[in-house]
Amino acid sequence: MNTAIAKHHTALLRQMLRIRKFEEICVELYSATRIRGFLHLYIGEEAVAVGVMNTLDASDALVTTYREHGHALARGVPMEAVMAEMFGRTTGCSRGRGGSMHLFDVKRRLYGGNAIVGGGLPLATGIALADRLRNESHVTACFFGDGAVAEGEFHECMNLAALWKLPVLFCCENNLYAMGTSLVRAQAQTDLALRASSYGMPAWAVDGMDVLAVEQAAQRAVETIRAGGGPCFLELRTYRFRAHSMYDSDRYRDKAEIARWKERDPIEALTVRMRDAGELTDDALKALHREVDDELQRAVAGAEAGPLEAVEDLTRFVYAEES
Amino acid sequence: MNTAIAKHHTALLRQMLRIRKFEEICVELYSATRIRGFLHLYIGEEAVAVGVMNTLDASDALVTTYREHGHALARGVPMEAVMAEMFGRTTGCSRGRGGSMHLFDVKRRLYGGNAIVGGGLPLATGIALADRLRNESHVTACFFGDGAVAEGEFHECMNLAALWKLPVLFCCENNLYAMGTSLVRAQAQTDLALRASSYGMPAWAVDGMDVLAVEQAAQRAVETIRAGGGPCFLELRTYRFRAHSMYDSDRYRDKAEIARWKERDPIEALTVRMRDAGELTDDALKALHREVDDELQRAVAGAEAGPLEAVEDLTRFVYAEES
Amino acid sequence: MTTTYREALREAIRDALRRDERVFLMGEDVGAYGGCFGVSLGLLEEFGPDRIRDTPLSESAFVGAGIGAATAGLRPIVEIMTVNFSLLALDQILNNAATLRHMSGGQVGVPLVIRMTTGAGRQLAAQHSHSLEGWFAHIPGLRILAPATLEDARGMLWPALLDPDPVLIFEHGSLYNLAGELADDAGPVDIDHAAIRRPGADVTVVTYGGCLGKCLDAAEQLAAEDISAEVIDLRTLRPLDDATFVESVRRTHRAVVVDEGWRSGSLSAEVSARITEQAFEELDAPVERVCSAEVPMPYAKHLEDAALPQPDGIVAAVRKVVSGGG
Amino acid sequence: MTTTYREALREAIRDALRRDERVFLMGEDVGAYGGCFGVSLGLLEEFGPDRIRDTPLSESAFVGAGIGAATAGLRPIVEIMTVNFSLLALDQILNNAATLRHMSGGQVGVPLVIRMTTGAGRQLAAQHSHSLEGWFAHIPGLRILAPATLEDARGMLWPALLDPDPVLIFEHGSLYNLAGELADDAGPVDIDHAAIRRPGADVTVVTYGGCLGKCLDAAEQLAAEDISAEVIDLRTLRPLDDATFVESVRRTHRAVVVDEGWRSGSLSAEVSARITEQAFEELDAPVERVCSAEVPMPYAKHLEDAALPQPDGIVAAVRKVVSGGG
Ligand SMILES: Cc1ncc(C[n+]2csc(CCOP(=O)(O)OP(=O)(O)O)c2C)c(N)n1
Ligand SMILES: Cc1ncc(C[n+]2csc(CCOP(=O)(O)OP(=O)(O)O)c2C)c(N)n1
Ligand SMILES: [Mg+2]
Ligand SMILES: [Mg+2]
Repeated sequence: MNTAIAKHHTALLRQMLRIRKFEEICVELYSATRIRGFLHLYIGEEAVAVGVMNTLDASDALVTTYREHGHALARGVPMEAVMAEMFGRTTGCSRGRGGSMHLFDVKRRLYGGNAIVGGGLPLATGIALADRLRNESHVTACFFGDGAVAEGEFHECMNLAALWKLPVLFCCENNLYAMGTSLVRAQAQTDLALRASSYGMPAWAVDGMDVLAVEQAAQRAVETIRAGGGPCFLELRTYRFRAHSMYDSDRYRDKAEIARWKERDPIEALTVRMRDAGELTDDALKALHREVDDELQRAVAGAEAGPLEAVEDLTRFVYAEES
Repeated sequence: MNTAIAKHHTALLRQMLRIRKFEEICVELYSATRIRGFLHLYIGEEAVAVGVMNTLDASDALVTTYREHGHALARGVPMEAVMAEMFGRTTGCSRGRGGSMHLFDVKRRLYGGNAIVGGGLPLATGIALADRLRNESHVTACFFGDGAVAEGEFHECMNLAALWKLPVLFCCENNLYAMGTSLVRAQAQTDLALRASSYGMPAWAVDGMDVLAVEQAAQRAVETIRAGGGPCFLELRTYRFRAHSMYDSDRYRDKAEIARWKERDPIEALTVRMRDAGELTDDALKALHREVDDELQRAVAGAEAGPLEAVEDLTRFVYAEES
Repeated sequence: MTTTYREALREAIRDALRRDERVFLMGEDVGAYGGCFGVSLGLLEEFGPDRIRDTPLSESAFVGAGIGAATAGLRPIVEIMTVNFSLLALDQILNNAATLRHMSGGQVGVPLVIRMTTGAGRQLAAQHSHSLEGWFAHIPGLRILAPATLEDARGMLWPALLDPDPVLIFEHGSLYNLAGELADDAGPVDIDHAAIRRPGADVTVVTYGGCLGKCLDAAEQLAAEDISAEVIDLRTLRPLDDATFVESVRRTHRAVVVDEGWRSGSLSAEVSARITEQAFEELDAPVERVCSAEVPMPYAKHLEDAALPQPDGIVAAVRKVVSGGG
Repeated sequence: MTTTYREALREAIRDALRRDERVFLMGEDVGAYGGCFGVSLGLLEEFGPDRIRDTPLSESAFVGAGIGAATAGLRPIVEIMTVNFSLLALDQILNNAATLRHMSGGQVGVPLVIRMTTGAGRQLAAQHSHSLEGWFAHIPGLRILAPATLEDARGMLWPALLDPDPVLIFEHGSLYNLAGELADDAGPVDIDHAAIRRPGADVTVVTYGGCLGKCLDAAEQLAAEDISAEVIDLRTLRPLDDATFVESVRRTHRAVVVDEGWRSGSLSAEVSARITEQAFEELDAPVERVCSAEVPMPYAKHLEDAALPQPDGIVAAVRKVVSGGG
């Protein structure tokens, strides 16, 4: 057993567990109507956020979608700030104005949580353009779903980023469905990496259930980008274990298909691998769970105790305030 | 000499000449401020419209752009109706409401003249969808420029048409420029046929200065489509000999480049070929010119004599009228 | 028959699909998913994938395809999941659907119906809470409908499909679960006129869509104070039936307009301007407006509630115009 | 110094590029072509392709990229060739530029300037003649400017770039060739207030942008009839400086609003509603509006002229309010 590797794997496992458990609590809180709005769960897809995020520097930027609890947590946004956002508190990472779909943390260069499918791609392209114009070597990672590939904005941004050789890492989370629409019913050509490479940028598909594979692919892409090679595209093949949102009765997917994918649970997979390599004892795993549970408990308690914005302040943050 | 072939070539030549001479007169009329608005000339690109149109049936549909005098004339819209439109007369093919950029003739299934780059593609897709749903074997030919390929609507429509196997013939008139922006400065990947094939549809590039090559390629595409093979894409490599519009001083193109392309004038090329094959005598050519000149003269005179809409009728055709 | 707004909409679609084979429904998740708000549940099974057509996430293309199919003789019902995404199709709606007839000198008609959900109230935050129906009502060439009752949910679609021009139907998201009685033979309704939903003598409250219920609540409260409010449901936002509300104001001499759009430039401004233009001499007080605060919708519930028109605010506005004037 | 509106805009851009290295200009044909209306002619040679950045035909992407670059600390000037194509970027403008600050609880600012040509009058027909600046003024989070004079063409850009929020500048297509004198040291102007372009006592004419000249012509004609019209140029369409026009109406007791937008739901309705709300007791006649006919713009010149506000119509409306009231 290589201790450095074991430590690294443990860190990945911890991140995935934090996301998984955070969302499991969210489901409870939502069912109890303590948090509201739309709630899109990332359960099953944790390896994607964790694997990619681990390859980014603190000065790299991040743009994501409404299904972004995992990205925010993996990026280092404190769990309590994310949870407080769900509770609509001023201590939330978007001050309670954004909710689950709009997690922001500009200090960590997290530019949101965008709830218009495809809407984050131009933003990411522009952030990368700014970095390029200032001769900074940051990467902007942009997450979006397979559904976004059909949108015109996807096309325009792929071309723009490739044409201008902008430092964008396009991370397409291909979970095979856009709400109830499966990829084969949405795309004439379902090999999304192939599609991306038609813009003249390096693109490859990755097993999104294997956090180490994701990490390795992202590492390679980030290096290419940082070296000035222009944008890269990763098609991360994954699956959401839950319905699209809390409103979805999930009638459009085959139970057997869901079961098959659950066998490939990324957390399970890494756990087994670490056990097999002697990197994880039962006790260590238990301790990890306890640690995450503690963090969660504190987060929920802290979040719920957070203050609500005064109603008089309703129209703040429409325009900048005098400084 | 094969008489049938000679006749066919003569017909193609006549169509190209009609378009060329029509537009040369337009330039004069525009300079004399007798016609106004935007005027986009097709001079140099005549082989594209004539070659494609010749393969369509009367029941096939057509959607085009603001650079569409050639398409309208080749489609059979009477020259006087097109000219009257430029003069803003009620005898114009769009009753003087549309002008140069919006030539319509629904009897001939010409659904306009669309002046939003890319804006005609969804229309064409929808017309084809209607034909498909009614089990009709018509083809919808959709013309657009190389510039349109960068627009999101291009992408969405390529995917939709391919996904639903709609009978659309996408005709991309690649004249290497979108206004002052050359293709290499607009597209990360300049092989547009290759780009189109990434949607999983047959796509090929054609010499757009050779009317016979265009015709042959279009024929093959139309047959594929009519046989239920779904959409096809033709990249028609051509060049506009004039500026983008009458407002353009054409500073962004190299004079030598323009001269090189002019050597490949499609009308010249066919003329030479026919002469070489003994299909065209000097007298016949002169007669052809005279014939077209006569048609033009009648068209201008007739157009200018057409009535203007009564000002009281300004708000007609916003909504349907009681019938 | 007890039914819901959602079911009434579904019944209207089913009825149209049965009556006219040129009709089909197209949009994101209208088929396998049953519609993101469940409106089209079961229709795929009944009518098949050609007529209940799931689309990729390509708002501009499928709205434009609806326009094309309509010009070519079909009668598409295009569903845009919510008004928030309609911006992606606005070029097609404004530059094609609304202009083709005119540009072609009357040759091309676009007999298309576009349905979409509108409005706030479910904590969906800034990108999912727009009320832009009044904004769309600015565009010549379109007809804009806002069903606020079960009858209208059931009855507006068929006349919309008969309309030779494009019609946009805005369904307020808070109404889908609205339940009530609907006549068994409920069918097409008039789509030209506003309706007086509650007659009254002291003040005219003009509203539509998701705010109708709030206005009726406010009218109820006001009745307890002996203020008799007439509540008018515009129903059709373009062309505006100003005759109905102006006639009412001539009787009541006072008006309050209630509109979920952001105040500046909302439909309420047009209604206010028309009342003043046409009934200036009969007005005892300036027209008041109750609208949404000018803020992208915040997520937190108490802030969202504060941003939207509420019965209390409507009551206060009515009290103001009633006490204000002669 | 004699100059044109076009040159004044160019000088403003050049000045901004020199003053602040974070500023760059991006849009279709702003570089090699010199701008589709020649505004940026010569700037590519002076500042190079990084700062005078030609884009592909991808309105949504490059407007969105401008938003992204602004959030990341640059100061982009994005040119959309004309307002007619801005619909393709409306999702980015409304759902991102206008909401990011709010959704993020104040963390993200979008110090972006978007310039575009607006308006009709050159026989460009239904898809190339929109006047949608008043429509954009409905959106909270944006500032909307409409320079109607050489001073404003020269002076609005710099304060717009200093604004920490997104600013849209609408340049009327008929103004580019407007020529006149501009002070050699002309520089930044105030972008918060409306301006009285011609003082008067009998009626307040409120307008902006491409209609200002027509209103001044009308005022001149009216002076010959001894009617003294005060002409107010709104300049900033959002936030509306209602104090200036309401104060004027309190003096003149009559108002006419002139707006190139289609009448229903145009900015003129908001101006009319605000005047009535704030100066009802002082109004001697209902506010009149002179707007564009509700028709997609026809190509034929005589029809286009008839569709647009013209001095004669303005004169007639003023006569009506002046003769109408007490
Ligand atoms: C432009 C737009 N259209 C429709 C929606 C509604 N919607 C929200 S999520 C979603 C599915 C997106 O699927 P995908 O991109 O694959 O992401 P996933 O949810 O699978 O992570 C849809 C249709 C939206 N938010 N934005
Ligand atoms: C959406 C949109 N953006 C910009 C314009 C302005 N414009 C008109 S034609 C044109 C160039 C189009 O080039 P291309 O598609 O190659 O066609 P071509 O003119 O070369 O035939 C541009 C930018 C427009 N009409 N529509
Ligand atoms: Mg997906
Ligand atoms: Mg071109």
